[in-house]
Amino acid sequence: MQAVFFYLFATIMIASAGVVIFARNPVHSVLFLILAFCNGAGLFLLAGAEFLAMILIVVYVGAVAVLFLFVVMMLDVDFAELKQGFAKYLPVGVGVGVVVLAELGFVALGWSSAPSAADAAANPIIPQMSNTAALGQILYTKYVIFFQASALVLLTAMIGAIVLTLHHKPNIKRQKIDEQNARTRENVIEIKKVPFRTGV
Amino acid sequence: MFGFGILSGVTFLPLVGVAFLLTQKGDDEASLRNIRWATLATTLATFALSLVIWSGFDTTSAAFQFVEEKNWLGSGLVYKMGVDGFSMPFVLLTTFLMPFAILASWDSIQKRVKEYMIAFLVLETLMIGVFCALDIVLFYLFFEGGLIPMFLIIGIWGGKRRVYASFKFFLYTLVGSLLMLVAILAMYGKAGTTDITVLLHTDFPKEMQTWLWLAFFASFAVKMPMWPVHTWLPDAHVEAPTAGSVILAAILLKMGGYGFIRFSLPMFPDASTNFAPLIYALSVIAIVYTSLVALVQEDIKKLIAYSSVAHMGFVTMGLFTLNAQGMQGAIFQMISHGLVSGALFLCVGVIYDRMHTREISAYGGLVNRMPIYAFVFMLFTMANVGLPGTTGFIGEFLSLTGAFQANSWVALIATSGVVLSAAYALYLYRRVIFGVLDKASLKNITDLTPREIAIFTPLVLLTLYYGIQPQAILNATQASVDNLIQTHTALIDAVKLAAAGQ
Amino acid sequence: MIYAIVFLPLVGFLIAGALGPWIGVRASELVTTGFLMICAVLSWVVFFDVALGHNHGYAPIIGNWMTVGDLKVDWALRVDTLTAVMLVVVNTVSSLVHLYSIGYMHEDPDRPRFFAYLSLFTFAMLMLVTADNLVQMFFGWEGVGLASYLLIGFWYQKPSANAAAIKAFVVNRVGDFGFALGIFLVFQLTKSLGFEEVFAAVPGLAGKTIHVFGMDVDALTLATFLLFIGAMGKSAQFLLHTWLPDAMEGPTPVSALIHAATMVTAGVFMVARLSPIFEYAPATLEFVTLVGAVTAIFAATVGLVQNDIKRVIAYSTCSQLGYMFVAEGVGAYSIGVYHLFTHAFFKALLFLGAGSVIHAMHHEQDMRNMGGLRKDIPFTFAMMIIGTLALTGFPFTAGFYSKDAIIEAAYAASEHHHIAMFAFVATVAAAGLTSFYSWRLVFMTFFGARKDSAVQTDHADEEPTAQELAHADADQTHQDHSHDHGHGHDDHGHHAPHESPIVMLAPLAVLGLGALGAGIVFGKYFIGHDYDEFWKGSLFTGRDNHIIHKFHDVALGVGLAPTVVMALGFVVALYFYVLKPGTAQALARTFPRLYRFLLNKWYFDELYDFLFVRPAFALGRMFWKGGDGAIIDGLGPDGVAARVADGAKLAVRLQTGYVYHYAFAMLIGVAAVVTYFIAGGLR
Amino acid sequence: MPFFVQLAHHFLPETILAVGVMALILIGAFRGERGFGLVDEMAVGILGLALVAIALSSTPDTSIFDGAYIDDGFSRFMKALTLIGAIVSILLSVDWLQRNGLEKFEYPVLIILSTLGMLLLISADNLIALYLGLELMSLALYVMAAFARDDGRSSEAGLKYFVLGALSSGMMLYGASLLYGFAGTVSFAGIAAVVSTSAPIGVIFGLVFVLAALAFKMSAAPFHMWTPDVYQGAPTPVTAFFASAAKMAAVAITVRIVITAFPGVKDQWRQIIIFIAIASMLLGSFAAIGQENIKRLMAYSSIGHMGFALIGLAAGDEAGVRGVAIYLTIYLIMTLGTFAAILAMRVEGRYVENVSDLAGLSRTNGWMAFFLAMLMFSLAGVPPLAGFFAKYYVLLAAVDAGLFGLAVIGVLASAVAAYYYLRVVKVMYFDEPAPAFDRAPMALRAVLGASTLALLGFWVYPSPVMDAAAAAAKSLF
Amino acid sequence: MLTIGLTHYLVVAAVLFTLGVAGIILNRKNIIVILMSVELILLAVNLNFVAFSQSLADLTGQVFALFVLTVAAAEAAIGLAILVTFYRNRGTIAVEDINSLKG
Repeated sequence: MQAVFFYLFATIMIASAGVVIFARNPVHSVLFLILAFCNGAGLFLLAGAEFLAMILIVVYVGAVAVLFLFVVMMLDVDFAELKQGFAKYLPVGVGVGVVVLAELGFVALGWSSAPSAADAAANPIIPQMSNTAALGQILYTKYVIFFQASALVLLTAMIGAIVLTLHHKPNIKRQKIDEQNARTRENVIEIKKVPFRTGV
Repeated sequence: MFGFGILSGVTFLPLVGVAFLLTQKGDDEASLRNIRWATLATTLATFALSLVIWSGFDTTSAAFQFVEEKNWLGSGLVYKMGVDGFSMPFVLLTTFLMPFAILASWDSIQKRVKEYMIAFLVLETLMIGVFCALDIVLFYLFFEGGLIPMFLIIGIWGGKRRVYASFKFFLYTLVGSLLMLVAILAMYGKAGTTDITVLLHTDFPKEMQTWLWLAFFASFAVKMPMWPVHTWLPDAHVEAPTAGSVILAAILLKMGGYGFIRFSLPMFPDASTNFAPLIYALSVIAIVYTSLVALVQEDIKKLIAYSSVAHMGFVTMGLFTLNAQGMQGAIFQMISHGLVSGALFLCVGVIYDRMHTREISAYGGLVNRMPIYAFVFMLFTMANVGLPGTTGFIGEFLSLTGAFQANSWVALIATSGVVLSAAYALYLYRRVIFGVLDKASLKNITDLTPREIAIFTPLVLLTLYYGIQPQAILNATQASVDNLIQTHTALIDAVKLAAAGQ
Repeated sequence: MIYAIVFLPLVGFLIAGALGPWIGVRASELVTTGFLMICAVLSWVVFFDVALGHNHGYAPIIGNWMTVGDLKVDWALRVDTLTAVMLVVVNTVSSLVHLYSIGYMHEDPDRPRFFAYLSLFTFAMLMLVTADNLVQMFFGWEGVGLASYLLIGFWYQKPSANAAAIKAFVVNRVGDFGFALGIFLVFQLTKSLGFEEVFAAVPGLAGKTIHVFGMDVDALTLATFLLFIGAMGKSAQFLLHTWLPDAMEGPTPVSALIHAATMVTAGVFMVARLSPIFEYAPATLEFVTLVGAVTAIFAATVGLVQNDIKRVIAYSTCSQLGYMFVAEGVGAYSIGVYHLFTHAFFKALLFLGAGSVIHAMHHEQDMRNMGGLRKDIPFTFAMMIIGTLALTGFPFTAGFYSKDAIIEAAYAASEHHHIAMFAFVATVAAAGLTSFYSWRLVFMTFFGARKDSAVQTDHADEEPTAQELAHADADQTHQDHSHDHGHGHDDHGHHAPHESPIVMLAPLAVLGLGALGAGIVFGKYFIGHDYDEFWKGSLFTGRDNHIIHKFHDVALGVGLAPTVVMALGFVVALYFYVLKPGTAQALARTFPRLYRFLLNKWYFDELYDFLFVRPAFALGRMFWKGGDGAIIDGLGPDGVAARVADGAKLAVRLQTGYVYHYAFAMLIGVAAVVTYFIAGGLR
Repeated sequence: MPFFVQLAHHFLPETILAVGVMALILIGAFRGERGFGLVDEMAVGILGLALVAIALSSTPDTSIFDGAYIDDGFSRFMKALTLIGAIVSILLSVDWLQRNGLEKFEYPVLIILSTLGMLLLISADNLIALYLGLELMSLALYVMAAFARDDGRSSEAGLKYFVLGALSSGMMLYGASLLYGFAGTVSFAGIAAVVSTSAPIGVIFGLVFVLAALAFKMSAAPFHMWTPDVYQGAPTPVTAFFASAAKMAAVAITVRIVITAFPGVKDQWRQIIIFIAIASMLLGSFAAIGQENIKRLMAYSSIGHMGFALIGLAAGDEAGVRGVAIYLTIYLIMTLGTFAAILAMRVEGRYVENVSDLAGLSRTNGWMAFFLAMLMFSLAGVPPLAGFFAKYYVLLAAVDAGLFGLAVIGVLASAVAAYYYLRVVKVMYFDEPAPAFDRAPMALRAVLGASTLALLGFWVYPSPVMDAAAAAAKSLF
Repeated sequence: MLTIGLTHYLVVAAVLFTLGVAGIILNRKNIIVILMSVELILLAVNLNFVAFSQSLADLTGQVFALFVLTVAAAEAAIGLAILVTFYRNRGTIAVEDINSLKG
């Protein structure tokens, strides 16, 4: 049963990853990226990482992928055609890719962890504890400094995104409520007496 | 003060002059005069100080004298200075020639005088440092550092192709020196110190010696310059201002020869013996080849530059004979060449200042209007040719005597150089000095000014004096040379014994 | 005293040279000439003391020159009979030439310089003859070379003079090349260069072979051979003779002093001085004989057809030097030196006489433009006759004794010595030729019709003058040879020939006396009964060398032979140039090739030009443009720079600006390293 | 050790920066556009405070946070360099930012955040810390590269840097996962313990991927390709920051990881380092020839210099690490000096950045020409300038370790490199003058002068640097 | 084959990683796809971590993956921000057009 799901998730994930890369329409790419993430989450579940699986769905699908989609829509890019010269480098590129893949596969297929690896485990999985609780336990004690650091990373991202994209455009009419409330009749309206037949 | 000795004093004295020059501002005549006189005074003071050292120098000892040592940089590097019979003459040569270089630039340098003088004074410090350093890295520091001021001197105050020449000069010598740097590091790795006095007594394994020797050779051969890595020299000489050529020919070239005596020969005796045939071959090729090339030059400075290469061939040949005559002759030849070629470049500078061309064909018949100049030029031409009674003869004769004992073929071919040198030198002299003065541009050329006469007089006298009484210099180097030969012979014998034992 | 002799000329040189412009022309002349007069007198004193008296000679050391390892060289003044002879020759002729020059050069503005040079030369020559070691000898050797160079090129405005000066110096340097190598070899063999030490070591080295130049050779043979090359250069022997005729570009007194009486005999002197070495090298002696004989006959043949009055005498000098070497080659050093001694007088006489003629003709040197001068300049004519008689060996003149002795010695030696026989034949033949061309000179100059020297002879339809040919190859860059030899020609061109002033004629008279009497007076000392007492061992002869005694005993026919051919030569010359003028031209037209061959001096200049001068320039150009320019710079700095520039272009081209290329490069980098390790791991 | 004690004793500089940056953000947020000047000055103060904290700390080498983080001599040395780089970069930037309308308070904030990342990176003692430090540093750098957001080239630089940086992060993570999977731990010490007994190809894979990513950060060939484009496109003060502080951190972590985590596979990583070093030196030497843009020239120059620094690492021993430390110190000085000069290249209010704009500088501004010339000679490694000593010590270590080939290639490459440094000198001294530069602000002149004097005088009194570097190297072994 | 072990995960991750890298190199269309490729790479990495975590019974891998996810989100935000800036300046995000800096 586990095997069936594994193969199912893995196949769909890889297939959709392929579509992400080769789709001509970037919107399709984003949508297939979401599909790939969902299947990845499935694989996480199979491997016993429930919390991560949920995070993947919530953060990635829910936030990151949607952000991608938003940007794609916003920028309204064309369906770019492949340009000339691409084919010329394709064989080389594919060749190198195949070599890398073969090497990675070679490593993966022949994988064996060091005998001492399991003993070296710093945070052994305790079967009695739920995945989420166990992670939380570590994250807020042992790795709290990393937790803080990742907070700084997110802060940086925020500042960065703001400084790059926030435009204070001049001459935009905004509602300034406090100013509006502060207006009094006296300093807004001036009554002038205009004599007849002389104009203002 | 700070425990520094007189050698540091003489080395860094020019920098005091630099400090003064830095305070000088303005381009008016008065400050230019100040700058010139201050520079001259500095060089003269340096010379005087070097004479003080000379007066306290014990010529009978082969040991290093006036040694001073300071901890520096850590990890075995020390600030160590000292002179022995090999370096003393070069220190004197340097300090002696600098005032002439300054005087030669008196009127001919009109733009950026302050920078020019600073460059020369810095160069002087670095040159003296090369000859005084007793730490091999310190040596390298001075050795390479000299490239900077010379690069600027050629590049800023040089002739038309100065950019090409300065780059060629800099990069050519840099490549060679960098290989030497690797070798220095390897020596440090082996010996655990960069102190020359210790390295002199370090036995390097045979295989290693070969590589070290080659690396040092790469540097010194370029600096000498030996054939076939000499081609930077004609360009550099031609483009450099007169004083630059003088210093280049008289002192910078000697650093290569000094390096051979200081490092290659005593530190790598096996390799030196094995590579001696290579040196011989390159030397004799240099002598014949460059003499022939000199014969067909159209540019006065280029001709003299090529003749320098040929003369340096005698030096390398003499050094590797490893006998008293050859080595003493080679050292003497270096000193002599320093005086003579320096003087020859000054001679060229005299007419260049007047005519602003170095083309041989632009001259002719100068003797008609410049008899004193003709005499001076003749004297140095003859010294260049190696006429007995001048310094040129002593060096050539001794190095050839030594070479003959080491390898008769080498001496045979090298001796043919005396015929060729006569040919090109006299051919040059005839085309420049003799003949009818029929070029309109030369009609009003004037003879030597008192300043120029003042420049040449000491050079003339020394060239003749040391030609007749060379012993003053030979004595200074004798103890060191004998010591080197003895050590070398003992080492080689030991190796032979070991080989026989196996 | 010897210090005075040697250094007074130096002082003279310094005074005239350095102070000339200030003290004036006259003072310079007087100082130098006066000093030389003193030297000459002192030289005779030394001669009487050392050579004729009982002083065995001395060699005071002035100081150390250089000491390097085993090599120790001192400045010393060696005085023995041989030196004394040379002192007399040098200083006598030199003082006379100084005196003569006062008259000869009186039109020249640069006289202080001239006299300075003359004194410098004399000093160098004296250093040479008083040398006590090979290096000091070399010092003098090169010094006279320098002075010769300066004096030949004295009229520096003449391109031909400059060319000749350089030629003289360079050809001499070729000889010095051998000399220097010889010195090196001697030092290697004996570890010494002082004469006494070397001579002492030589007997122990006899027959020893050494390995030099990749061969095993007899040590002393090679050493002497190399030294002799030096002598050949200085004494203008066959193959290295080419500079001497051209050296006639110098003022005539110079020719008399340097290129006849003194410097050119330095080679002869050197062989005599080194006789203790040469005696142990029989093979070299044979070579010396051969070279001498060939030179004697060769120079004589060329002398036959020359038209320049000085060149005729120059070739004659060359030929006579050959004689001297023949004598030394057969072991008769004293005869060689004796001929040197006598030759100095009559050859100087001839040159100074010729100078007087040239002076009279306002610097015309071509004999074809002369004629019938005997009435205009009778004293010069008389002196020239005396010189000619002495040169040709007319009985009881100086030349008669010395020259005949050489011929007889050659014959006497021919029983051991194959080459000596050839030398005998050659010298006899040369004697005949000498007689012919000497008288030809006299007849062409002093007899026949007067020619107007002001009108330049149109040479167009004649043979080219030797001078033109000589210079055509001397230097490619100077093809304009003016016939305007010397100074003042234009000013005085239309005056009639006139006799020279007394300062010029007095030296002629003195030399004439010598040319007549030197033979009779000194013969017995040099080569006769008083041989041993005279030389006092300053010349060395081996145990088996009896030539000095044997040559007296040759057959009468041999003794008469030179006189007979001399007479024959005179008759032929008389017939050709006086009795039946035009014969010579007819003969030349009959044998045009031979004539041209001789006129062009056997084409030696052309040959050397082809063999050495042009190739040297061509090689120089090739090495410069091809070797330095194309190969060394092309493969070295410039080539590397170009390759670096290519590399830079490539590196820049890789930097395309495309992100995917950059990413690809990273991937390749990783893949390459990984593949390297996998391949390594699989291996 | 209690957490707060650890923070106070061993994490003080980082704490100062973290707290400081919060404060700055608040100030900036409240003061808005006007906040730049104050924030800028405070940023310098905060960084300076951190530097002081490092200088004053003399605690023994300690691992904190459960072995995730280490405070040792090496880290202190490198952190000091990094902080100096950051401080000077800020000083250099003020004038430029104001003249280009970029005086936003986010700039110093980003610099501090990035610097904080660098400090984390330098002290990282496990893979997670490494990753977080690297990302904190990089994310801020990406933004800074694109900081001139109205300049297309700046955006392009940021984009390129980001894309390739993300790829390199991915690679590093992949390698890290393999290392973790093999060793069962992410701590360097743990990895070292496991790897010293056996090192299958998978570990080498992991190592290669990690090193590739680090090489990318320090811009060593063949992972350097972003460098010239980003250096050229990014705002010049940012480039200065890239070339100074960022490199310090990247090299530091590279040294730390190979020395402390992989001593067992020294032969393998040494080959990788040698490969990268040679590629960098050659590329840096060749590609810079003919560059007209001086920032681009400096980019290639920095690639070559990184190759040189790696020579010391290739030696893999204490002397080698000392060499690297000295090299980086001197390189930092040279880089800051050079960028000070580049930032001073302003003609009539317009910034220029071509080599030809320097023409004849020796006559229009003699001192600046002299300083820049000395910097160039130092970069070329000509003695007696400090650049020579930098090369000397790494070469010394390499030769001692028997890496002659590497040393020879290194010196030959530096000879080629000398050409383009000389070209700058040539343009300044030999050519006819171009229009003179405007008077540079005080800060630039001070930095330029001080760095040149430091380089010129290095050989007179080098021992502070030498001793500190030696101590730093010692702590790794 | 039917028991799913570590190797299976590793192979899947390797394929996904390669696809991600290929996406960066081969994609010529627009830069967003490249960003997505980066996300794929990070997914592959996380897969690795999780698989190792399971295999070694050690939570560290999951913690690491958690940080990767966090940082990746931040990275995506910044990447897109830079992308938008670029688009504003150039009006394109085609990969081929990002080459004004080169040489």
